[in-house]
Amino acid sequence: MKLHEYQSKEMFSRYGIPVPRGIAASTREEAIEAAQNLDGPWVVKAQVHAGGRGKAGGIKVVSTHDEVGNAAEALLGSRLVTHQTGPEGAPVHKVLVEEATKVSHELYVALMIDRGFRGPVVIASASGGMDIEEVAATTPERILKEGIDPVLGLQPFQGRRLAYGLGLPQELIRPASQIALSLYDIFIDNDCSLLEINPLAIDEAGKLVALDAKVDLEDDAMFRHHDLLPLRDREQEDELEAQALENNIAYVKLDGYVGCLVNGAGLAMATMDVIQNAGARPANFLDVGGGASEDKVALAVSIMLSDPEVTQVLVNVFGGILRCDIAAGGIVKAWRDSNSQLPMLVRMRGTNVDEGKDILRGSGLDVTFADTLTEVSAALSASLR
Amino acid sequence: MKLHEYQSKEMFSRYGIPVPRGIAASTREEAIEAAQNLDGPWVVKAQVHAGGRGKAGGIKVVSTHDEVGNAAEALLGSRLVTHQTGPEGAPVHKVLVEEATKVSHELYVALMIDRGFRGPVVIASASGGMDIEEVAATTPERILKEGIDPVLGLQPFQGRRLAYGLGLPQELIRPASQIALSLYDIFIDNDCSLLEINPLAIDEAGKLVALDAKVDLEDDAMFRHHDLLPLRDREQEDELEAQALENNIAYVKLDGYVGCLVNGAGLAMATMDVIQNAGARPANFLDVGGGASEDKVALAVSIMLSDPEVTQVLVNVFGGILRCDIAAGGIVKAWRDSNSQLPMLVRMRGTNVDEGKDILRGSGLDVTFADTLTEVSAALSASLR
Amino acid sequence: MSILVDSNTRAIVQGITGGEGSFHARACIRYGTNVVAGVTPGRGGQLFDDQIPVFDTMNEAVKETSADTSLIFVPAPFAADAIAEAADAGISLIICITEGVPILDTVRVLRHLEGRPIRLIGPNCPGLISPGERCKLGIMPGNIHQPGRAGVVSRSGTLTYEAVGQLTGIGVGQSSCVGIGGDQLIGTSFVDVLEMFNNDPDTDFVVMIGEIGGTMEQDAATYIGEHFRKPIASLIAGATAPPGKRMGHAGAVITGESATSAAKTRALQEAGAVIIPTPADIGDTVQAMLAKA
Amino acid sequence: MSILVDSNTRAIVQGITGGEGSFHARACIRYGTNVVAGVTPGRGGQLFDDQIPVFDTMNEAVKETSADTSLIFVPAPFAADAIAEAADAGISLIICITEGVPILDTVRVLRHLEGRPIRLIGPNCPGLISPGERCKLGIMPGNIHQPGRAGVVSRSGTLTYEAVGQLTGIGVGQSSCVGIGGDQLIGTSFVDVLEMFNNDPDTDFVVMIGEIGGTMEQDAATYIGEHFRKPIASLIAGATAPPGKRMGHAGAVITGESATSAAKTRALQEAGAVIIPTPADIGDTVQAMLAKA
Repeated sequence: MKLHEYQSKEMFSRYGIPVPRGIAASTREEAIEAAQNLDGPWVVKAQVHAGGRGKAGGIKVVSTHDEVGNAAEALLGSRLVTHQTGPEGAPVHKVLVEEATKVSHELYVALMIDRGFRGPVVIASASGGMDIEEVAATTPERILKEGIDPVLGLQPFQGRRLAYGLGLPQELIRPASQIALSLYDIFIDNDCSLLEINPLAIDEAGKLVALDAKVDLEDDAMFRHHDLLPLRDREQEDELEAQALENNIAYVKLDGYVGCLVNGAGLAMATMDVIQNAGARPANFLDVGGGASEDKVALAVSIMLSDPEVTQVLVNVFGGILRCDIAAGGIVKAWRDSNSQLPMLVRMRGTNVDEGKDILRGSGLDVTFADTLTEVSAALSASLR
Repeated sequence: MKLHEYQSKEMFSRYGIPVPRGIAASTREEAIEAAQNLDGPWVVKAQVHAGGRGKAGGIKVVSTHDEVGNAAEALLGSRLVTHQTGPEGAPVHKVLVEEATKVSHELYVALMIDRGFRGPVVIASASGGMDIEEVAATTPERILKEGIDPVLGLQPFQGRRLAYGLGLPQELIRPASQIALSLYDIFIDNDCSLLEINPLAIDEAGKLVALDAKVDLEDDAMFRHHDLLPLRDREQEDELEAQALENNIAYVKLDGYVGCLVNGAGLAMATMDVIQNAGARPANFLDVGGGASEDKVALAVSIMLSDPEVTQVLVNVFGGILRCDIAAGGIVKAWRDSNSQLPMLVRMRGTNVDEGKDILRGSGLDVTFADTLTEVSAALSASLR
Repeated sequence: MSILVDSNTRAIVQGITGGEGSFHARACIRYGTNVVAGVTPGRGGQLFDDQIPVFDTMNEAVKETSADTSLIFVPAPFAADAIAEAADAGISLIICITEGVPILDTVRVLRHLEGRPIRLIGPNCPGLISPGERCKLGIMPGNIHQPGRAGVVSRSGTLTYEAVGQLTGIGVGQSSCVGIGGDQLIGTSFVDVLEMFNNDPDTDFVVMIGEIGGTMEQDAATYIGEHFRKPIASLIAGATAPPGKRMGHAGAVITGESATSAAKTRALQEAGAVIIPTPADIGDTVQAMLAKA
Repeated sequence: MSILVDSNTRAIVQGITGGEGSFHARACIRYGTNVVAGVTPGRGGQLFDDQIPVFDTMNEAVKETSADTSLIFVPAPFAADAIAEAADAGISLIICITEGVPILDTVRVLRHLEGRPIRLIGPNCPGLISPGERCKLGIMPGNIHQPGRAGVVSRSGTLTYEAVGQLTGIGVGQSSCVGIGGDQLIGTSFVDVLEMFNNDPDTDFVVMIGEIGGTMEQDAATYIGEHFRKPIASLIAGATAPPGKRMGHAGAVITGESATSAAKTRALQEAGAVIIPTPADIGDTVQAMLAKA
């Protein structure tokens, strides 16, 4: 679950990480009122769950109350398209009005789980404000990393080592170290999956301030953070993906046209690969999961069918925990509920495969069967001609 | 730093550990008012930093408001003498008025650092209400122990294992386990040195309730728990010991008459042993510490001299970090400030020993020198004749 | 013969009275696995299906049955506790099927186990099976397997079944099939399993099924290049997955160039693994590899 | 020869610019110890006493000086951090003089070091000295020591000086003297040091100074009875200490029968150690023991 910048900064602030003074606003009037309570010039920042807002026109620096109002008005209610959103963009329902910071230098700091280290790590770089992936690819020596032993938590010496490694002046060693320690506390207390400050600025007065703030919470741990649930902004999420997530279905919309329904994440990815190799394009990733009931399968199918780009469907079920007859029942139910006429290529194996095929055969739907992935591939290729 | 029962129970309550309803009172009137806000019968409990209150008459069960008042009045302002207080007793400035619990069974649970395990352990026993040292000595099989890996903290399975081990009925497994987990949270959050519930009762309704509560906080960690400092009750502490502690001097009053001033804890213990072996009795343990200044030595000496039982003094300084001349200067200063006429046996070795001896020799005080512990012993024996 | 488990394995099922736990415990028993006990707090003293004793704690269960292996089906919030309980009770092989374990729980429990002679498989894994030993400790359909000399190791569940299906389809049986799990952090890596297959006299060659996310396949490639002495065919799923999107598995997300299918495939190819071009070609590729060997 | 440190030891002083740190760093250097660097955050680039380079971090200090040992004088709230920093920088012998370290900090840092090839001495210890090697890493007065073949190990500071003073007084020099510290939890136990003395060809016999609190002396007694091959004389301080009162050292408190001086003395006697009856008799007892040996 992602937080907005303004929510992340509120959290940072509670943990003592310096952020610019700012107020979130939902209307032009609120934005102007916010500006009145802050010193100008101001930055008006679109609150969306996506990076790249600056280049996309989502961040505006203005110097009069009226300009704050205009900037807010222009952003609020619009959809911001950044390189991370896809062409449909993300809806802007809030802006963050902040006192503008005069920046003398930009750093990068983040906290995340590192697979190789098998635990949390702090990442920092003196190349702030840039795409960190790019920094890592082109100048990996500019990326500093501190692995954290969960027994001790992040230690002050590690914070200092990062601060010295970033080449900070002596008076910023302790504040920078303290920011890293606070990030770790936030990470642990709230079960985060990612914390990022990009950029962490040194302002003209030589103080550190988090100009941006990114907090991703781990979905798997939300059961112990009910207090954080109200921070969720569903409107930022793809509606189909969100609906799937709530029902424990893994669904990711892609830009192709072959809807696919699979049980198991690995097989679902493999199925997408088979579609692509056959010269077609998958419309989605969809893992209906192991212990799925007929209703859950039906829901998954209906989510898949809601995508207007889908022109044909591939079902690939390896019956194990999920029995083929259950899967078939769910599919038929969803097809009937949605009145779909789409053709369906079905490959079923495993538990109760015969019963499953019988149900589909008897359904009157436009079903073609394939026995192996090779046959699936051939059938898909044929359908393209 | 020790907490009173009522303070400990407030802390327990915040962490979800069930305690009887109760209110602390400082006067007869407050006690009666407390009783009016609680259901009777009531228990009136003297709040002192010492165990053994029951046998000492510090805990009274009463059934009318007037009796609550009488019990409170009798205790408040008195000094309660238990087997843990010494003959002078501990002053009672507060009583805890509680709803009396009808007990069907008494358990014991505690959390402490275990040297062998090199970490915190939970100790539990079905023999609650008894002296746990005695249980450990006579029926060690009745003591259950769970060592805690600080990486994980106390795990629910360990709580369950303790609960099953105590032979609790199924419906109490989870609540008992939860009490252990809460104790661990209290221990870690507040840097405790000991947590104890003795007894942890099963009441007539079959519910668990902490009838007594003991929280000892670790002095060395108080620097990060300023919020807990107001809970300190200095009147429960030996005044000299408290004064010493505040000045980083380790002082423990004993019941002999040879005051001793030593640098280093081990040497101070050894010096006490030498005194005893010579047939005399030490009046105190006193370690003036390593980096002591003249003023600190003087303060330590004045603390030692405040004890009216002291009839002679032994100084044993092995100069290292603490130079002998500094020690001598402090001793002379304290002697003069307190106008003491007591004779002093001095053994000095190490850094600046000659300067130190010169200072003492030139002071006009009643000083005898000894070079070795053997000579010290002989001189002490001689002084007894 | 096999790796990790065999016909002497004595297994406990943690969470045996739950929905998934009971279903799969039965399937394992039917397959031939020696399930000696179940553990569900509060159900101690009962018999599961009139035959398997259920205990309240792992300690008791291990003491009474001398079990050495545990299969965990408890819900995600309790999975780390279950793993720690198994470890503490003296279990040396812990297989955690549970999906959705909070990553910080996994961090802590992996640190807890560090340096101890305990192997954790998973979490979020299908488990493992040794067909020749009639020992299945997992959720895979037993009937698609057949005894043989292929080792299979995979990060996924159903895709492993697909792979096994294709192998069995061409008459290639399996020594052991291990699903190491789809989470970001897991107890046992590809390298760990490859080492075991390398040393197993009854495994002649290996099929390895990786996927996008992380760099575990690159570590495997390094190991294969330097130490692996047997033929190995490898498929990486997720060639068509877009960056930044989690493909079902918590660990299946492309966060940089090295996490892509292409990068992993390249590394494996350079290390000498035979590349399975598409998921449809698992059987054919293995057949060709064996023909050459 | 000696244990733990010798003339090749390359030492860093953490907290070298502080009051205690600078005082004792100078004393160690004067004694002959090879102090190659100091570390104080914010003082990097300076020279201590115009000769010893000071660094901001242990990493830099170790990289620049190839130090292997660290002596810690930082204030108690920062001691665990300093220990972890030394360990992380590759130091293999860490001596923490600092008194008053919160016990939970020690719990965590000991757990952090568990299973790693790093020895921690202390916290709250006087350090150690090997007179024949002119190497002193601690706060003991160097001039009371003389080179020789007695090993000394103790939980206390000044009482150790007393013991050493009596030994030197009768002409008995020391191979190494190790103060393991007075806290409840410490990195190195009596048994650890006794093992080293047992294996040190230049230590002929040992004087062990214990005190009330805990059962570490009983563990030592068990080790002595089963494995120790050299004469050993032992004193336990605190025979007159009352139960339940902390005698200065955090660890010197009688919490049960086994924590008493009598119980410890009995255990050591039964294990074959020569008992030093009172603190005045250390020299005499050792002399008698050597006469018999």
